[in-house]
Amino acid sequence: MELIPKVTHHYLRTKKKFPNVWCAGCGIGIVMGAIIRAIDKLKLSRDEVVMVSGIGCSSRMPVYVDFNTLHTTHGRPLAFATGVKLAKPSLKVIVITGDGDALAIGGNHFIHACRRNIDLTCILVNNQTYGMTGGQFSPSTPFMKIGTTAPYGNRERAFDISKLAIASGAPFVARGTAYHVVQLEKLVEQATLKKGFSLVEVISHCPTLYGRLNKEGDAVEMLKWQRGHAIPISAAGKVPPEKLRDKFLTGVLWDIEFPEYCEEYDKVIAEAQRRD
Amino acid sequence: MELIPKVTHHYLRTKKKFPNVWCAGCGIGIVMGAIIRAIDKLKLSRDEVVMVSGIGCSSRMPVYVDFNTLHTTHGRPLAFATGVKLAKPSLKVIVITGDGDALAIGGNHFIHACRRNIDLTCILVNNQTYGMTGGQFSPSTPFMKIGTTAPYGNRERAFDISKLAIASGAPFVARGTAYHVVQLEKLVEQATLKKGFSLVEVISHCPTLYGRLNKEGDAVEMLKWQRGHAIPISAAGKVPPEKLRDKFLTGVLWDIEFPEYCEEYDKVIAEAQRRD
Amino acid sequence: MDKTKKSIETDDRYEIRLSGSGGQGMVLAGMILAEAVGINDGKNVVQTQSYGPEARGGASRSDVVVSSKEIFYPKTIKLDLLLCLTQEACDTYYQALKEDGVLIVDSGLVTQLPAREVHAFPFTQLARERIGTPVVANIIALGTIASLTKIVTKKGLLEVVQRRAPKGTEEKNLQALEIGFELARKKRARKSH
Amino acid sequence: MDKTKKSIETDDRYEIRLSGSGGQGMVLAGMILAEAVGINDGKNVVQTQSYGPEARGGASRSDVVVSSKEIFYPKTIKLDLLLCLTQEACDTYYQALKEDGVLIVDSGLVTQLPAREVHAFPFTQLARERIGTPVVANIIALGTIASLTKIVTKKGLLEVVQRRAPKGTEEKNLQALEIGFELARKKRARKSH
Amino acid sequence: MRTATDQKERLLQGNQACAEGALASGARLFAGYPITPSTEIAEFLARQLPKVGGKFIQMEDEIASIAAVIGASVTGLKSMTATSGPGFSLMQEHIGYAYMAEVPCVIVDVQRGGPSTGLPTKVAQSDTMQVRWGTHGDYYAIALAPSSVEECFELTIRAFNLSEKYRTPVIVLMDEVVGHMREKIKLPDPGEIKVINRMKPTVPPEWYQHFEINPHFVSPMASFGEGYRFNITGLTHNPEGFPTDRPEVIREKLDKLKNKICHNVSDIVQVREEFMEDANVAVFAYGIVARAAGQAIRMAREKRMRVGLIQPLTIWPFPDEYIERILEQLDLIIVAELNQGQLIGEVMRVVRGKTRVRGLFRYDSELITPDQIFDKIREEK
Amino acid sequence: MRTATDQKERLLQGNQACAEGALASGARLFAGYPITPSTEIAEFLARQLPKVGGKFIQMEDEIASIAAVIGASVTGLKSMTATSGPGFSLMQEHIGYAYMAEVPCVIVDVQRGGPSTGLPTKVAQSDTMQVRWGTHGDYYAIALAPSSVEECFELTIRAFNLSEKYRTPVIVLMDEVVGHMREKIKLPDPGEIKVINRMKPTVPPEWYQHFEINPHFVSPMASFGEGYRFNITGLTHNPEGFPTDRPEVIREKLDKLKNKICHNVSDIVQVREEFMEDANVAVFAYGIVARAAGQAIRMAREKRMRVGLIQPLTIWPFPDEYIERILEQLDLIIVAELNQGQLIGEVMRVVRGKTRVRGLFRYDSELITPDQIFDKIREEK
Amino acid sequence: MADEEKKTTLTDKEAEGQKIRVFEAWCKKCGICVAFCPTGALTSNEDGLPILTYPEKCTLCGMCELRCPDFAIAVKAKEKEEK
Amino acid sequence: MADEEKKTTLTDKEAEGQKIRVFEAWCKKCGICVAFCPTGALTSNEDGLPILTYPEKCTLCGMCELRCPDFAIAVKAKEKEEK
Ligand SMILES: Cc1ncc(C[n+]2csc(CCOP(=O)(O)OP(=O)(O)O)c2C)c(N)n1
Ligand SMILES: Cc1ncc(C[n+]2csc(CCOP(=O)(O)OP(=O)(O)O)c2C)c(N)n1
Ligand code: SF4
Ligand code: SF4
Ligand code: SF4
Ligand code: SF4
Ligand code: SF4
Ligand code: SF4
Ligand SMILES: [Mg+2]
Ligand SMILES: [Mg+2]
Repeated sequence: MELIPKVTHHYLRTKKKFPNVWCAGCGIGIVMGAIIRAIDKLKLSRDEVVMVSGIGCSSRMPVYVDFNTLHTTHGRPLAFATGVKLAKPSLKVIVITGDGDALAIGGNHFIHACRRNIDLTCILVNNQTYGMTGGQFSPSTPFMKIGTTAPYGNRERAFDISKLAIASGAPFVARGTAYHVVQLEKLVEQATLKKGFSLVEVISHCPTLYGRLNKEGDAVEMLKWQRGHAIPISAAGKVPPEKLRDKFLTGVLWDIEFPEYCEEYDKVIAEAQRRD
Repeated sequence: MELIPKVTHHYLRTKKKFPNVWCAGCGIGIVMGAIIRAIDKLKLSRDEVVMVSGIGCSSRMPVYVDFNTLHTTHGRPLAFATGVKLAKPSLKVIVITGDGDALAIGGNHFIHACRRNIDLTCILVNNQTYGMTGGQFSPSTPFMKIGTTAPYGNRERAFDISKLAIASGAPFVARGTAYHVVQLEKLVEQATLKKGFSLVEVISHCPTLYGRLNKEGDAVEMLKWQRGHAIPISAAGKVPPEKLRDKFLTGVLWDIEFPEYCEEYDKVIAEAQRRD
Repeated sequence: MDKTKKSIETDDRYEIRLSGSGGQGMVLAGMILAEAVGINDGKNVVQTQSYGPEARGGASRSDVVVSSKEIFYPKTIKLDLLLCLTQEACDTYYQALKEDGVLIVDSGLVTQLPAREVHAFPFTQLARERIGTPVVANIIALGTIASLTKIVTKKGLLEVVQRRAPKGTEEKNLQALEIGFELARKKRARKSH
Repeated sequence: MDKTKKSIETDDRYEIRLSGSGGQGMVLAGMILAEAVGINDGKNVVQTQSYGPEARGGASRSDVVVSSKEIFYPKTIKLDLLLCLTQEACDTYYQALKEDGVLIVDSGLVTQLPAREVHAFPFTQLARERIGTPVVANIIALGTIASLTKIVTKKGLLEVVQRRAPKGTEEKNLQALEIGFELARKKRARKSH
Repeated sequence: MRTATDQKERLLQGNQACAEGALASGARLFAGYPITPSTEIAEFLARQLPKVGGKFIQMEDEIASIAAVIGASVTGLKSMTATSGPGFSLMQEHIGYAYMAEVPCVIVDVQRGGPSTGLPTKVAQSDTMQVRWGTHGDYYAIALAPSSVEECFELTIRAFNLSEKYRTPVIVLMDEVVGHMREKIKLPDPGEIKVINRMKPTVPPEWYQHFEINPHFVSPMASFGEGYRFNITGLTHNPEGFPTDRPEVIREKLDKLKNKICHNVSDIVQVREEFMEDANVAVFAYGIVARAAGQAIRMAREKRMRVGLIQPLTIWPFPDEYIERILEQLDLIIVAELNQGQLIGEVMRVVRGKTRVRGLFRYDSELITPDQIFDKIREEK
Repeated sequence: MRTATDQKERLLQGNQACAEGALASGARLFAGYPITPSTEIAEFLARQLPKVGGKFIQMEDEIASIAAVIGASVTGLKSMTATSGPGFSLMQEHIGYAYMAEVPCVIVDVQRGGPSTGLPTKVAQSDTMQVRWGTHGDYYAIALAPSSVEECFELTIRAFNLSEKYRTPVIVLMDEVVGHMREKIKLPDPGEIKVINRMKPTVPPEWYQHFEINPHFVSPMASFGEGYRFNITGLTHNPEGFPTDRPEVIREKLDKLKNKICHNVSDIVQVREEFMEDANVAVFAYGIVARAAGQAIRMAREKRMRVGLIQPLTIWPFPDEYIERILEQLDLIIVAELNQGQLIGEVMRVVRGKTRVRGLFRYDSELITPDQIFDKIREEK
Repeated sequence: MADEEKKTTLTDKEAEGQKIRVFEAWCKKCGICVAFCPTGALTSNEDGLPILTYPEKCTLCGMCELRCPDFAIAVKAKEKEEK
Repeated sequence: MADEEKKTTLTDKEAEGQKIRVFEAWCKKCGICVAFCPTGALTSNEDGLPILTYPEKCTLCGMCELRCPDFAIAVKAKEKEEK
């Protein structure tokens, strides 16, 4: 057997689709690898996986993987995915979205998917910018960072995405990074196993735009930044608060139980038919 | 001088507009009275107040009051209000919205207005239903309650609206009830004074639809329920946790400082002109 | 191109309007009347209603067009029968009534009567006094209509009220209907005196 | 109905394509060329570019149409000059070149040359070796174009590069331009031998 | 309230008949957001769908509603939504997605007065042109317009059938009066109803192309989770469903979208006509206005005027061919609409000056009456 | 990168010229959401607006963008947004609100391939009809279409002027090539530019009606915070701005929306023509296609063919009158469009069979070339 | 103008000297004022209209006015009373 | 089919016996694999392409493969090595 990346290539639509469109060093490809490996580990059949995405660099992912793939409109993949899941609850529905896709135009679907608690696994690639359209600031761009539409520094605050998801009702919320790829794979695995809505926010990097505009260096530099700023939640207690200030926590941030929508709806069906 | 409601009538567009459209006992009119009295107390000139609303029973309020009034589309008053405020930051912009308006179709504008921290005062009349369209369940209808589109009981969870606002970045969040009308007036006053985005969630009642569908009695009964279930946040510490379970907190729930958007934008202007 | 209808005759329409305010059950009454006329009595029928600019409150009306032929235009044009449970409804709609049309009003609520023949009965008062709730005033009025005119059979109305009444309220509604039947009988009697 | 133009003559177009891949600065080169030709040399000019289906990466091209008359159609039809900084660009676009058109390639990156006269220079290598960064290969190529053809004046290019170069990079860019001017001079010299 | 299932004839609202039609067609998912005057469709299906194992979901807005409908349809369920003008406007981007991705689904627009919030409880026909041109880009719409409770039922079934047959969204264009009025209707037994389901692929998954180009312009459609692992996108794509920028592939795709409608107009277009054999004047009217026209032409016939009714049951594609055919015999076409003049432009386009075309427009929230039409006939003749 | 302000002539992109036009018209608020190929307009204004004390805001989506634009306009700022097909579709509900509430504002649609996400970086003209019919309800649109960088500048100014003059949204309908191409342009001195501002009320606040009915169909417009305390709503309203259900008031309102456009077509409609004096063949083309047509007609003239160009600078209202006037002299009109045939329907409607109308449509992401038009002329003549 | 309006709508000689006044045209008979009057001074008549049956109990606390959703009940200002 | 695909794209006799293989056609020369190789076994050539310059240092840890955004580098399976 020839030497190929052990797991991932079996899931790729290699025919004509590669090399992928992403810029050199972009984190999205790393995230894609982690997702594939998690699915492989879970021994899910490719036929039972549906990957749904919106529009954005990150949302280009479905094109490359050999699942049932649905590349939708900007901001709305969770709404499409809700229809997919309702129609066939036995399918594993994984939603790939970006910070712009999920939180700018798609913010409403995001909070409602959390609230409704329908069994979707949402992987949000947070590169702090609109990559696809050329580096405008996004709802996760930090205060005073530069975007092409914030030439004098962004005056809006970034969402704390995970906090927003928890407040909206999501029962499983995790955060990983493109750098911590082994941990990421595990988080995706856990999220996929979770019955109910699960979010994995992945801190990723866009060297071409965000990195360049904010002078944060190339992909390697940006990955080093991730390495230096991620604090595993397990270790958070041991870190002095002042050291936590500009850092972010990774790992499973929230994991509770709440009735899943499709299962609840089965009860509606039972009740309706009982009354009939 | 004849005997008329002391303050409110001076602010009403009495000509042809009364009696108002709301059903007998509906809480919206009570909320409107509290808002008017708060504005009167603040000695704001009617010319400098803009009241913006969406679509819904609650959003009918602007028609009745003699301010600058903008009755917009369903779910979007905060977005319209953002334009109003940006254009003339000296105006006091008060947004009236419903649980459906602000949280269903308008959820995205809601979380972004919180995040952006633009100086708007948002009064959200939470009657746990879509009143205007006839009693469908809303994103704040509790689990298993009845709506015309949830004849077998609502299987979705309600948002904790105030929690969502805080997680989205709102610096001032308060909760009141239609019953506690004196407190409500004060909360509206505080919210209006706050520099930045402020939310007052008002627990109100829709006897005609929600009350009837859920057998919760008439307006008087529903007001009694509010009286029995509101716990002032100041008293929350003294109440044993098991008694808090089905209750809700009232008062100022959150009050922090964060740079307001219009003021920040003035800095952008200064910076741009400096660089020029 | 598949569905061609050939009858030239226009319909022998009978147009009814039930009018009042939001909570008086005019739409429900219209539905019951239409179902009785259409399904039980076997005539053609179209029921429509008019919503105010507001979802609730304000005037409420429900129109029923009855014909033995096909009904084309579904709305009323000139009324054969008008029921008014509020003064406002009476003031607004009474011009739409044909010269020889039948006007029925709630005598307790409509006090300024137009200068024409009027059948006035205290529907709401009777509902309150004899059934214990004003909400069945609409059903009493339906009974009166059945008894004053030939447009709907009592049997039809009885069947529909039985079928449509929410569980547990059948008795009250049937009672109300009977009061309505009775009322007009008395009135007719009085008139023949 | 207010703006009527009367000239019948079609324009004496000269069509240029600068092609390469994403990071090679073809769009910027096109803008500089167009500005030099249009603003500094005073000719008419239209610059367009083609974006791939993806926002980034992949082929990149920038077209410049020059004329002393009014330019109607803004895109190139048949090229008078083609610059290719990648093999892929050369393969894709070389058919669009007129028979007597000028083909200029980066000799380090375009190795399989079409069977026709080609001006090949190691732009990228020179940029790396003599300026220390490959990013100015585009500017060297512009210099070469100015020197090989009469379509743009050196003066014009110099002025625009001076004006447009990001602060702190003026020196490097002017140096690159000079290298370009030089290159073609040598080549011409060689040819005349 | 119990439904009178024991009886054959029932008194149903147009909205309810539409919902019954959906159930009869096999629709098993409704995703929607309430809006007057369409809400009864949602309310009825919220109650009825679970009884047949189907699903109702109230989404956060109209954009999400049509998204969920599309998601469910590509996963194999017949799906629908219902709305009115403001919601229909919000759905435009996703309706375009459904055209592009060739997703069968049914969208009901119960028209009310516009523009904007307009007149939520009043009748209008002013979304007529929007149905054809509301989303960006080139596309070809199918829209059916009932004028009675019975037609609400029948045309909803037909909408699902056309949608499945041609893999395209189909609009049911109702109006406030049609949606809210109650009439008698005899619902057929399920066995009597012709239900069309999307064509399924017969090739093995490796050969399957979700957007195959074939002479019928309609590609067989596998659902997610059936072993075909294809890609769907709103980007312009090749037959396999992957984004393309090749001009010839782009053209082929857009031609397919056009041709599957335009080459099948004779299957799709239905016109109901009355007294047209010898008519020299025609009233052209759809939906609720056709009801007034039906009465008006009878009034005219009683006066021995040779007037007929053209009622397009299919609004889009526009019945060009029918009008061209009937043109010769006509001196006058009166186009009656509850708007400021929309379909009249289409009629004029087709008529090309060969016959007089006159409009009768009403947009003040009231219906056009039989008398108005009759007077217009007299006046223009 | 410094701008070459020291020079008179500049090389600008169409998008940038559009933004410069906005600044020159006095636009002081831009609210938008990025989308290819319009994004440069936002990026340019994000940098430039604060320099003149104006404001740029990036909203959470297109729906919010146009809402903020409307909010700012009623508060007195000249405001605009820019987008492309998908965003334009999302804006439809609020564009309808702006028509209903008579709010001046400018919306730029830089067209790309559709439907749906389509071809984000490729040229098309397939939103042409959407501009006219995209939102629900009856309304009358103004849309201007530039074909050069210079026209991008001029027509954006004209868009603001018409918008202010008629209290109505105005669409600038560009396309990817016009938006992205660079040409020389001499920006006039501010003093040379004719800027129109909305008419202000002259009556005292007690007499003021925000939606006054008057013979001009345009009501003077007070802004929020100026002492006039009026109500604005998307519900159909009376002259005071309060919701109404009175048929005659409703009709009056909708007539006003119609008449302020339809009674002023001669002021609004501009057609650029070339060689039409003696032409018996006309090429009808707008935007970037007019550029190819300009070349093609010159090719034809060189061959002594009497061909002219009709380039509508105003797409909506459609130049009915111009076409009717020129009709007599023409044997043939060739309508060239980057879509599957949209404006040709309008041309046919107006021509009413009096002249041959032929279409030349391209929708494969490439431009129509001068040769194609020339060949079509030869072929059809 | 607004003032003229109020006069025509609200002026009523009969109200003079009263502690409470109800505007029948606006009152929807919801019963809220009666239910939550702290002193029980108000009762409803058979139509549901509030009546100040026990004026002596009324403390002019104003709660009925504050809670009325229809601006249909007014309480005399306390100061005036004290004068 | 997918397997055929892989063969045509990836089979390479030269890779046999190597610990690491780079697919030049897919590699974008981002340098991530090199920068984060825990043992420094990899270096970049002048074009930026990763080269296993010190095969003896390579522990087959797999991190280069896991972090490559382009699926352009493969590490021999450890088990195989051990065989
Ligand atoms: C309705 C609509 N609006 C705007 C766009 C343009 N658009 C495409 S992707 C994108 C932002 C993507 O940002 P994000 O989701 O963070 O993805 P990234 O590219 O950063 O991975 C935008 C604004 C669009 N395609 N559709
Ligand atoms: C785009 C759009 N969708 C739907 C509607 C219909 N609609 C009007 S109000 C409303 C719900 C209002 O609920 P809420 O905001 O809670 O107000 P309430 O009536 O309960 O005070 C809905 C769904 C609309 N007007 N516009
Ligand atoms: S633009 Fe940024 S996010 Fe998009 S592919 Fe390039 S690096 Fe990745
Ligand atoms: S329906 Fe409910 S919310 Fe609306 S006015 Fe009536 S009681 Fe109030
Ligand atoms: S609270 Fe107001 S509306 Fe209700 S009964 Fe009392 S006075 Fe009347
Ligand atoms: S003022 Fe106070 S005490 Fe007097 S009637 Fe009103 S609520 Fe009762
Ligand atoms: S990480 Fe992958 S793409 Fe980057 S240099 Fe290494 S092999 Fe090449
Ligand atoms: S497998 Fe590990 S040690 Fe070997 S080259 Fe890759 S990263 Fe370095
Ligand atoms: Mg992003
Ligand atoms: Mg509500």
